[in-house]
Amino acid sequence: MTDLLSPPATAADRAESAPPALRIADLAVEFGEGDHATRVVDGVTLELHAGRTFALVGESGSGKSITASTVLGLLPRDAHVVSGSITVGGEEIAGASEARLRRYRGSHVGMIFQNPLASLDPSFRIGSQLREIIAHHRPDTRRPQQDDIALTWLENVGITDAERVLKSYPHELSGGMRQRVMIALASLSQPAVLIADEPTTALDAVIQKQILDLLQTVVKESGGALLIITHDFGVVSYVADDIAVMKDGRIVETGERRVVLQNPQHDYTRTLIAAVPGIGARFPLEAAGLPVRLGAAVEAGTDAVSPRTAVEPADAPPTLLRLDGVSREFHVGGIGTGVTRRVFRAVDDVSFDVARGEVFGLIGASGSGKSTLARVIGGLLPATGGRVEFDGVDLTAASANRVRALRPRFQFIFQDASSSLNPRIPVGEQIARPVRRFGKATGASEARATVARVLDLVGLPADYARRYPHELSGGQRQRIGIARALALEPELLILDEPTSALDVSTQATIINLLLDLREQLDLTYLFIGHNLSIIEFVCDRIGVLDAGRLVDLFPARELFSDERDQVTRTLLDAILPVE
Amino acid sequence: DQNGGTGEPVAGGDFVSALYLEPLALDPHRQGYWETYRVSRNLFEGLTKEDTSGETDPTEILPSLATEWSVDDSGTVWDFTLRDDATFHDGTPFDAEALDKNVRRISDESYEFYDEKSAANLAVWFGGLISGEVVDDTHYRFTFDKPFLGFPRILAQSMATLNIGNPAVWEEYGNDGFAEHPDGTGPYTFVSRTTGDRIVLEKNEDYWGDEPNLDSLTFRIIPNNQTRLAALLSGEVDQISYVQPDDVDTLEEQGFQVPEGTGASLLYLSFNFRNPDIKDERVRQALIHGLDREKLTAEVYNGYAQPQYSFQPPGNEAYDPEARDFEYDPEKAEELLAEAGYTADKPLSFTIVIDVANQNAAEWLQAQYKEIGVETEIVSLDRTSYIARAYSDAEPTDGLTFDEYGGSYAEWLYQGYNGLTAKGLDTADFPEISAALDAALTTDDESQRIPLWQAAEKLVRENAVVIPIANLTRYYALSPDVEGFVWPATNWYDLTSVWIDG
Amino acid sequence: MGTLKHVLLRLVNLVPVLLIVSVLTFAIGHLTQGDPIEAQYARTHTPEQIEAIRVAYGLDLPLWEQYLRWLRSLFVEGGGLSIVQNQPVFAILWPNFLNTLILTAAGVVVCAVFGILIGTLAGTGHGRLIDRASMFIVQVGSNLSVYWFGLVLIWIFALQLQWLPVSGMYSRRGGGFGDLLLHLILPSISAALISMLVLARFTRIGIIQERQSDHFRTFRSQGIGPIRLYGRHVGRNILPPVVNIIGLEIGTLITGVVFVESVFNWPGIGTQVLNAVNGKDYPLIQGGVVLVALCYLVVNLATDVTVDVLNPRLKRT
Amino acid sequence: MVLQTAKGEALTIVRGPRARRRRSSRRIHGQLALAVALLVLIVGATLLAPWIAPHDPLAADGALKYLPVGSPDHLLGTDEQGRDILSRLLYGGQTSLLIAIAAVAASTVLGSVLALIAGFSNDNIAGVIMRTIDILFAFPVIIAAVALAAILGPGTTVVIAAIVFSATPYVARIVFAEVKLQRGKDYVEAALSLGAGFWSVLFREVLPNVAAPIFIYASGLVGIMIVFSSSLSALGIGVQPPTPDWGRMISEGAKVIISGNIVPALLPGLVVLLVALAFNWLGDGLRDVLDPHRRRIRS
Ligand SMILES: Nc1ncnc2c1ncn2[C@@H]1O[C@H](COP(=O)(O)OP(=O)(O)OP(=O)(O)O)[C@@H](O)[C@H]1O
Ligand SMILES: Nc1ncnc2c1ncn2[C@@H]1O[C@H](COP(=O)(O)OP(=O)(O)OP(=O)(O)O)[C@@H](O)[C@H]1O
Ligand SMILES: [Mg+2]
Ligand SMILES: [Mg+2]
Ligand code: NI
Repeated sequence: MTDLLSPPATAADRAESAPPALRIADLAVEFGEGDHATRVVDGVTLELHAGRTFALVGESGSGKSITASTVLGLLPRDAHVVSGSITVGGEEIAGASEARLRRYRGSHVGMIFQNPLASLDPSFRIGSQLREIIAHHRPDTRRPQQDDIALTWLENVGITDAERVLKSYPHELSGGMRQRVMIALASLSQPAVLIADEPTTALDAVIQKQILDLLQTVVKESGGALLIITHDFGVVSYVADDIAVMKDGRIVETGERRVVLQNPQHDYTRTLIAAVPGIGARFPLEAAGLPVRLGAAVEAGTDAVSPRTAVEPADAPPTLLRLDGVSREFHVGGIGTGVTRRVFRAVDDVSFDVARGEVFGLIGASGSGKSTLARVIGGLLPATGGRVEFDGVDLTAASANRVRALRPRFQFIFQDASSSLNPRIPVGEQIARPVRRFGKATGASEARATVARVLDLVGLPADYARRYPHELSGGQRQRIGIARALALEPELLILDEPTSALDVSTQATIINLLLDLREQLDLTYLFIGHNLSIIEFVCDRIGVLDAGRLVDLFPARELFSDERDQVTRTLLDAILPVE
Repeated sequence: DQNGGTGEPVAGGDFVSALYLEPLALDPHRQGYWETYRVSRNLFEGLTKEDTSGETDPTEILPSLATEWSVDDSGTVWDFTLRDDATFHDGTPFDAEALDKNVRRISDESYEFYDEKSAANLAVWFGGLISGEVVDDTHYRFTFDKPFLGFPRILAQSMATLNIGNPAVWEEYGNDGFAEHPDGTGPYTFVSRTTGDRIVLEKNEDYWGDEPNLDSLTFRIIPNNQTRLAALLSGEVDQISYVQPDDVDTLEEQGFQVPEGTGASLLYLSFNFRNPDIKDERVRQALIHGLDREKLTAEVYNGYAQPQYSFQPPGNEAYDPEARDFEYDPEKAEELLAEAGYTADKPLSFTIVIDVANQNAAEWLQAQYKEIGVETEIVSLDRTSYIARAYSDAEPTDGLTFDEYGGSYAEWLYQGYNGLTAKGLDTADFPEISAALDAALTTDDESQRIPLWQAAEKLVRENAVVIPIANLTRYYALSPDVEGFVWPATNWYDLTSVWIDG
Repeated sequence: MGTLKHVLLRLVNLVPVLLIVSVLTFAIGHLTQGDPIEAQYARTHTPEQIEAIRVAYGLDLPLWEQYLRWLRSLFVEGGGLSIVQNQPVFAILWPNFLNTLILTAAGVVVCAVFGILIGTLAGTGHGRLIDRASMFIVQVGSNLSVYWFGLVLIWIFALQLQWLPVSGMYSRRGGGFGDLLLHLILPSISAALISMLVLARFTRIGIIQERQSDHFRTFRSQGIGPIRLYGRHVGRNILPPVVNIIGLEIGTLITGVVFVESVFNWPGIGTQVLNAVNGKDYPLIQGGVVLVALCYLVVNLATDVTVDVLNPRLKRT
Repeated sequence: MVLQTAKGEALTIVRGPRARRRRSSRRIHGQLALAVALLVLIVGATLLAPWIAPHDPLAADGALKYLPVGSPDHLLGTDEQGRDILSRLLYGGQTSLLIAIAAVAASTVLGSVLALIAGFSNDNIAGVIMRTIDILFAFPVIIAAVALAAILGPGTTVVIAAIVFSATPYVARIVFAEVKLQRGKDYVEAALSLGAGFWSVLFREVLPNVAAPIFIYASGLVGIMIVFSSSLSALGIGVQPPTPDWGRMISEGAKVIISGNIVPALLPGLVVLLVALAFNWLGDGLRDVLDPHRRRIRS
């Protein structure tokens, strides 16, 4: 292991003296076999050194996650390593036996998986799962000690009511909480190499920062290295020392962060960097009378429409969506759960209007009730109080058939794209079904054409229609979700963190697409997100939720105004600037 | 010597017999089925009994609880002298008073323990009882409304007859409770019963007659033929009843005893008189002519059965081994059918209804009748549905059903013939049979009794109202070390003389 | 609703369910042809005499009256008198019922132990020889006729090898727990055969699915060894379906053990009911069905509740 | 410092798991092919029985009982009535296969539909459905079978009805458990938000997700149910004689096992086993076909 006390050496020195903490060389991974084989990782080589943080960025679906899971021999069943070498602390572990790999797992190399929601065992309380891991790595500890360690680590990842969380089952926690538990679980053994696959996508800015600090502390303390896979250039700027850019299974560019970011060599890297939204990026564009679009897409020149200001109508647009004192309560606890039964208010008396053609942003800390509110609006969860009016119709009171008839007019894009897709149906069919159901396409071929068109809109090739959800990367699934909603050409689109799983260039494409569509079709969006730059960029007005209540509501322009609520300001302060 | 026994009887030992049917209630007046009687005769006795030593065929009637009996000239008044040394298992002596309570239980509605169920069961023979009187402690008199010369033999039967139970028991436990505490005068006393499993009896130390050899008798109920066989082969039981013809060779090869004999029983085919085709006597005759019973017994029963031509079974006091109905003659059969108007284009056709146990025979029969141009269809049913269909709900297309029964008493003919009425036989269609049966049943001339029954049987035969087919000749199997077992010409056997060697 | 309330509701539900079962049994028994008196007397008695016996047994009453009489007898007269045996139905059935429970319990043990064992071997060795071999055994086994299989077992183990007894629960001079166990071996294996293999299949599939799950991967990525992975995580997560299948199989064992009882002459309720069916002994059939149904329903309820309790996610609305 | 791709460096070639997997995948296809081939062969042979059977399946000859397998004129020997076992097997398949397939199909469809509806209805409807199923379940099979025989009259329909009666609740409970697992899933919610109606969610969204277990279960039932029909035959509720039928052959053959004549029951048992195996493989194969995880992307 690297000696913490030794003075920082140059990269070249290190390469000669100590073996790298992790070294992947010429790795190739394929899915399937024979003629059907698809190579998803191709000749990837990278090296992690103690005390440094390595960021792996790149296109969604470029093979980042696959590369990461190869390290510990945790590839999906139908994938296999074709060739390559993987050394940890100088020892070769590619092709090692399970028993040998097991000695490295967790203790030498820790891994935080991309989809944290299903990564905890649903049958055990959090406390029990954490204790198991603690006991495994530190067999000398007794239960009270283990509880202490678990509590400490939950607090480390910013969970305030750690006592309760320890007693909860995974499904009783919000997505962000589960992600943080997963981070605690993987970090508490303080491995020499920590691989974090998009560890903060589901988190708000405040927690995100805290987590990133934590991850770095962990590897610093263990004298190890951090490999972070991310789409967020704010994150890259904040933590990374080195960076590699992946596309189509290959590393197209790599080097020290500053060098690569400031002087990108490869075209793709340049496109990527151009697509990064910075805070306040919108206003110069507006001022210059340019269409409000992100990065590369602007250069490519969407033949879009006139500047945005032109579309803004003079008089107040009609209201499309009206929320009036909406509340949603959950019963939690009860017999058999070990927790006393109580009522929990996830959404508390929220009222606001959204005008036709408007983009309404909804932000707030993780667990503040954004998704719940969105689901209430989308008619997926009945409200326990208040009214939701869509185009004058009270959805909370309307009959099921009435609501169904309205369905094509308001659509929902789920936060967790993976589970909202039917695993047994090809994605194309999943897009086509509602299209045919609501008569948006008459024949089968017309439906196929629609599918191809919307896939193209979200930047996926038409033949992906035949794939099943599990054959897609996280970002690709997210895009299918978007395509499926768009295909219905709804008037109101509720987007629950639609781009958090996407790389910045794809994100840019999607955002620009949404903006184009809005202008062409006069769509209305309710946009939920954590990424404040994106929110500011696309939204006209922004609402801030805190513990289920709407605490702030303002035009996007006034994001930094002094009148902002304390909650909003905390979020703003945590924004990670992009270099 | 069919028992292969040479040594002297040995006292002691526990004997296990496997029955193929669950016996009914152990109540002397409510019993039915031979398997019940094979158990209960060890507990209860009648006034008379049949000779089970195998020496006589038909069996002789011997004294049991009565030492002698006589009938008056009218044939209606029977006097019995009772033994004075018999006691019930609980120690109460058997006397005319006890007998009287037995009689009143089944015939006297004024008796507190008059039992409707028993009365109905015994009505066949005791319906004509006018009175039963206690003459003195050891003498008892029955008076019937008509001459009833067959009475002593009827008294030695298993069901619908008057075996003697201990009145103290039903007076204490009630009529329904008797079966839980069966108590009689027999050589064994009741120990326990688990329905579906076993009945255990043990030696009655105070038995009035010859002391039995065996200490205890266990009757296990093993309805599955294969399991029963396996239980014998493995030594779990010493004896089984209802040996399957297919298993005889196996048993003998392994040294088990499968004594040869003829019980007083008969397999027969009953006609369904509700079928208009069958009503035609020529059709019935043709169906008898068309049946080769030699071949049937050889092929279906592996030769372990005797062809039967008379409705009185072997072992019956009125059985005539020479009796023949219509001999096997397929041409004659075809002729008769042609006469009755059946041709190759329009053949006689009907259904053979069987319960699942007789499938082989039915299939054989189907092939046989095909040879005389008769088309048959087989309907094979579970037992319940079979009984329902065979006895009360016959379809008009049903032709034949399989039955098995018989008794050693001549009066069986009357019962058997009555049984046919359940199949639509109208006794009015055969007045001369009814007359002949009546004459035999109520004759007051002892010397004419058997000839009269035989004459009646001849009429039954000639009118072709039933087709007797076979009598099984291998019915019981015993393990090699059982000695002294005799298969008499009746449907049960006596265990008091049996012993286990070694 | 909470779990407790739920259990209570289900318990209350038992009443109408049992009532329907009883009406059905009664209706089926009485609406189909034939009756016990005929079965017993048809060959010896004239129709008039038979009718007289029927009256003596109360079989001439209107159906509804017979039903009500019977319903009452369930509570006050031990299920009424068996027509054939002339004894209170439950007095006859109770010992048989206990015997069936003994056989069922043994069957469940065999089923659970071997089913889970085979399923685990196959599931953990998924795709390997052991998987294929176990699944082949499962497929062969589940397609054997219990009847045939039982007889073959008898032929081999009782007759040829003479290791085990053929039939019943006790030997001649029987008694003793060891004797009972010996008698239980063959019947319980036969009884459990199919259930065991069903369980093996589900266990296997459960394990395979769990192995592909994200949380399995999580703990694997932490270096947790296979014993803990399977023993704790996979085990706990497949527990609900396994319990569900076991419960289901207990139910089928209770209601369907009749063929095994017949082959091994196990004096259980199945044989008893079959006998009653053959003799059309209504009170006995009805009593048997009600007893078996009650037992099944209780097992079923217990299974459902257990599965619910095992599922931390379950929140009823 | 990160190295660029350095080809030819200590490369570890990992082969083991891949080779195994490839074999297993080929095995799956082989298995499916074998299953189909077997079924075609068996079904074909039974359909062609009138032409290819060497003897009349009903022709009994008392002189030729229990001929051993391999006898010159009777390849598979003769049964307890001296009938040719091979011919009986050939003819017997017609009834047995019809019964098993029809009954299993009916109970699978019925059970699955009930379970799907129960799984996605409100508590009351689900309660009624599941309690009805409990009633069917709680009823001892033989009683039901005897009653059905009494109501419908003996014959093939009773066997089918009895199988449906006993298998439907079983299928329903198993499918219900599967459906319950699907109930809370997000894709169901997504489908609802895309305007899918109740039936559409049930049959177009949920059904594909429970189809695999249903297939496996149903295919496993085929053999079990032929065997079950043999138990019914032993009770006298079954295919009517003289029609040959595998179930009846097994139950009749079982009557002579203890006396050492194992063949007459063994042969039909083996044929049923073969059919059952073929259906099992077919079920597994279908499962694999249905399982997107096993599908290869056609590029
Ligand atoms: N089971 C599978 N079968 C076939 N292809 C797969 C499978 N799983 C993933 N892939 C493909 O492998 C490629 C790499 O996937 P991977 O998950 O590594 O992407 P990623 O770089 O992590 O993307 P994202 O940023 O969207 O998470 C993708 O193109 C994906 O479609
Ligand atoms: N079905 C449920 N039962 C009980 N509590 C729930 C349920 N669904 C959500 N909650 C709780 O409601 C609160 C709000 O959850 P919600 O998913 O709306 O948060 P969010 O703002 O979308 O968070 P994130 O940014 O992490 O997605 C959380 O505390 C969560 O634990
Ligand atoms: Mg990824
Ligand atoms: Mg959310
Ligand atoms: Ni509740």
